[in-house]
Amino acid sequence: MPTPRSSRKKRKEVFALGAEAVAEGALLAGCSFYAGYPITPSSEIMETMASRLPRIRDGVFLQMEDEIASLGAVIGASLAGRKAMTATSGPGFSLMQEHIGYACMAETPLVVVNVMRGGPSTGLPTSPAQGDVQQARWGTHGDHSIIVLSASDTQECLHMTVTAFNMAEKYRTPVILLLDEVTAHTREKITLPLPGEFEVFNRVVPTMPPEWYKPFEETVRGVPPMPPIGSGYRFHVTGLTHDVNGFPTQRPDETVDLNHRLFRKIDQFFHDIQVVEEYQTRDAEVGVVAYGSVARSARYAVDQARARGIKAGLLKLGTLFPFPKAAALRLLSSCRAVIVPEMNMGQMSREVKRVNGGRSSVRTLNRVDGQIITPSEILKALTQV
Amino acid sequence: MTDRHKGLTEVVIYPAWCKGCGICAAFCPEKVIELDAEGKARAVRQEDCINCGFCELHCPDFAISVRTKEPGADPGTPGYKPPAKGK
Amino acid sequence: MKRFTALERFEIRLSGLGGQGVITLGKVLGGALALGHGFHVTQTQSYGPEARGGASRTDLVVSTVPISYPKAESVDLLVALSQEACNTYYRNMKPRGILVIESDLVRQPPSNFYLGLPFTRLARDKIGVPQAMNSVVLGALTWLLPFARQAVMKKALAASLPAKVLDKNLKAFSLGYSQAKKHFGPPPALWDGNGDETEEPGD
Amino acid sequence: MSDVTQLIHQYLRHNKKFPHVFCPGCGHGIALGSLIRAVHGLSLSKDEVVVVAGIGCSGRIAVYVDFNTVHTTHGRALTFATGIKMASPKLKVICIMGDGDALAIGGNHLIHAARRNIGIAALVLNNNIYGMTGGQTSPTTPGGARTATSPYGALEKPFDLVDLARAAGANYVARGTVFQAHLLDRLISSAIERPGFNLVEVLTPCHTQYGRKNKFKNPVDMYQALKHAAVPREAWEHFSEAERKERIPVGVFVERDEPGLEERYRVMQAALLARPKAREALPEPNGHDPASTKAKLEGVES
Repeated sequence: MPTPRSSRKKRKEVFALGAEAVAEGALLAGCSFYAGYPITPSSEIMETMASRLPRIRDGVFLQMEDEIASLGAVIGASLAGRKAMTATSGPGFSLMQEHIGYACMAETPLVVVNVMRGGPSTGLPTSPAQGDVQQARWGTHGDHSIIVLSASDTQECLHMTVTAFNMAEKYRTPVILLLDEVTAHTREKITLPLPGEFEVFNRVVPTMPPEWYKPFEETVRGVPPMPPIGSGYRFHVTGLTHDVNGFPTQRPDETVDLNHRLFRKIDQFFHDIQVVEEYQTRDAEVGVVAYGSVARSARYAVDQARARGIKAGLLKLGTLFPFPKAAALRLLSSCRAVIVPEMNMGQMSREVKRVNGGRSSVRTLNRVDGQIITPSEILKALTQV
Repeated sequence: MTDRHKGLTEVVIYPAWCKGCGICAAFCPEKVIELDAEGKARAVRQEDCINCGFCELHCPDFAISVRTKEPGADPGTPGYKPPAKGK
Repeated sequence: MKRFTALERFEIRLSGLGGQGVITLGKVLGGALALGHGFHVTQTQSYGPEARGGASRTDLVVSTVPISYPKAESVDLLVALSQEACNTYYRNMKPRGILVIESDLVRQPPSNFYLGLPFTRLARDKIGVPQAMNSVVLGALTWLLPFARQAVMKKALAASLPAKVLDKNLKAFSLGYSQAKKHFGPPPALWDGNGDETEEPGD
Repeated sequence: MSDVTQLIHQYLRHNKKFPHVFCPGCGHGIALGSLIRAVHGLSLSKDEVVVVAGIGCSGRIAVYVDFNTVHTTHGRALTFATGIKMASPKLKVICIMGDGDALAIGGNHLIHAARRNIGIAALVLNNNIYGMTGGQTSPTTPGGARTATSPYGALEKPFDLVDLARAAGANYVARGTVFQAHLLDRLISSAIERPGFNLVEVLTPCHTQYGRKNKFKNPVDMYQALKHAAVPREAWEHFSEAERKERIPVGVFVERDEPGLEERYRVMQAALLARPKAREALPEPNGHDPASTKAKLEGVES
């Protein structure tokens, strides 16, 4: 998590789109490579990067022929030592799944921003939706661990992008940042942090002589150091199940070691990865679990409910996966009912119900008509439980 | 094709790497190589080698090495010097 | 000088046809209120396959406290620059909200209480640049919004324009401001009790 | 002629198991030898060479050489290679693909890499078949050929890779065979050395999956056929239609000298960085320069 430090220098304020804030956050985090393919409603991220990156020393912007190619180029750039990202929306995200899996297997740090749209298929290109939550978690084939984040307002778009890059580099994993059309397309005043104001995590490179370096070796953190291509550490990278040297293997002992380490390197740092915000939850009797732009509506609804004497509270999820179980359990244990409003048929409520274990009554509130969930709808639900 | 004189070279074959495809035997202009009972390439007429290098270039398994005869050139013989490490 | 100490969720919807510069107007107005005036502002827009001539709309929420829900739910100020926009969004207005129309293009206002100016005609005839219509609107809104300051708006407008069209647009802004002053009447009378306003001399 | 194999051994990974996985008589090993000799001949260091490979038999080449090696996904090797080259233009990026890899699933990436003229040496090892998956029809399987998925003969017309790459804008397009190893060395060497996108089609027999189903008794038969079919491009051009039948022209077909994408990007970037105000926080809309506005504004502000 980026931790703001106090500074006397004046921070610059800009009136920017969520999409522009994502680009700004990426640049603050040290991103110097973007490859993408245009798709509504995420194109503004790409356009901003197209304008900014060529004007930064070593900054590379590439428009590729499709989303598969985009993520392929991002992986290549990451292997070559760059902090790299792409952005897309539903259909493009589906195409990227192949390379998300590769990045998990080859432990390639990168950030994919997905401005979700309604689906299935081409769906509702210009309307808000949250249809890709479970795809972000399970979209690629095979068991894998992955980090999925979300942001709900423009300032948070900036911060969460920095966080996404930090986690990607720290854990050598693809990190997916899920936004929705409202979040990406809301123009708001944001404060640009000063250089150095946020913690920026840089990739750990090997410090031993190349002959002794094993690219996929177990370490204390479970994350092996990663040198850029061309730096003297020659090794093999593959999407096949591989041994500690990176060579393909089918030996059961080596296969299980790799798979377990890929899970463990993320699982054992739950406390670091889980970003949540609790609002008015201390004495809450009815709770709301929300993320993305819906969390803004939920916050408004919680305020209105409190004004009417209903003790409502909000758990806003910054991290969607690994699912913030501890925070969810706190809310579920103290509230008689928990509402999960989402712009899908119930993808996150599935996780809330999974950990609930009979503690509370979990209610869903779903919209799949391309419209944002309004505060009044959530308020109504809060007054009815 | 530096040297077309016979008898100046020898054909070294690593049986462990040979898969017995037969390319070397089929295309050797002097029939130096034959496949043995196990199906592996063997240099049966070393003295006829004209150092054309076809077998060495076309062995898909890097199992054939055609070498200029000189003392200590063969692995396992006294004074053998392994080749220098590449860059 | 006008100053506001408290303003909670003032919602503006700008609507019209694609190509009228509605979105640009929203960006400039929103940027000026957020950066120049120091309000919390969210600006959202409807995205669609709208080419020139289609419907276009942008919402602004202005507040002195952080804004949770970024879209307009009940509109305080509706600007309709086309008949269709006026028909579509009139029902989203607050009971005491204000409707501003392009009086040449909205021939059938849905209510008798509205403020109208022929923005396009003003831009074309008085400025000579029909595209500067949205700057005329911005000038008029600056007069109308009790919390908007003319110098700040002008500065924001200038910062958003390429140099070669700057002069005409600043003229268009001033025209809109003076026309609104002449025809709309003083803002405090229009906004009865919306926000705590204190008039200071020297505007 | 001596020392060729000993040289190759220096470039193989000593911690990998040999012989390699390729079937007896597979031409991929010969192509790998050519690649190593080309790299050695250009005096490149192992550290500056990146071999990016796709999926299929050809993809397995990467694991054996002691360079920086990336074994990617099916058809997408060029996309990874593009990212690596743009991120680190000093590297020599060599992309090894098979015919199914480069022309079916990766066909779109191939034409766009050629169109971009990105600085990559692309080697397409064309054995007219999907070898690793069991011998199915590929986009270069000749008409009438029997494969696991064309048991009654292939109906579709095969791609001419040279024509395709030429039309898409590749800087350098050549075709060689694993039977003419010396020529192949030269073609691959040019492809690595030259700027821009350089493609070499390498004809390489697959007896196991293609030959056996198409009346080739053994690998040697296939090499005999290749020897017969391959004629220099210059000679082929003077052939009659009848003479061209069953023959394949080899040699260099396209030699352009246009700068690679990474070079054009560098020039654009240098020009942008030389401009003042290159590091604005956010781009001003409409390409507007705040400095000139300020002067105008001072005149109108009351």
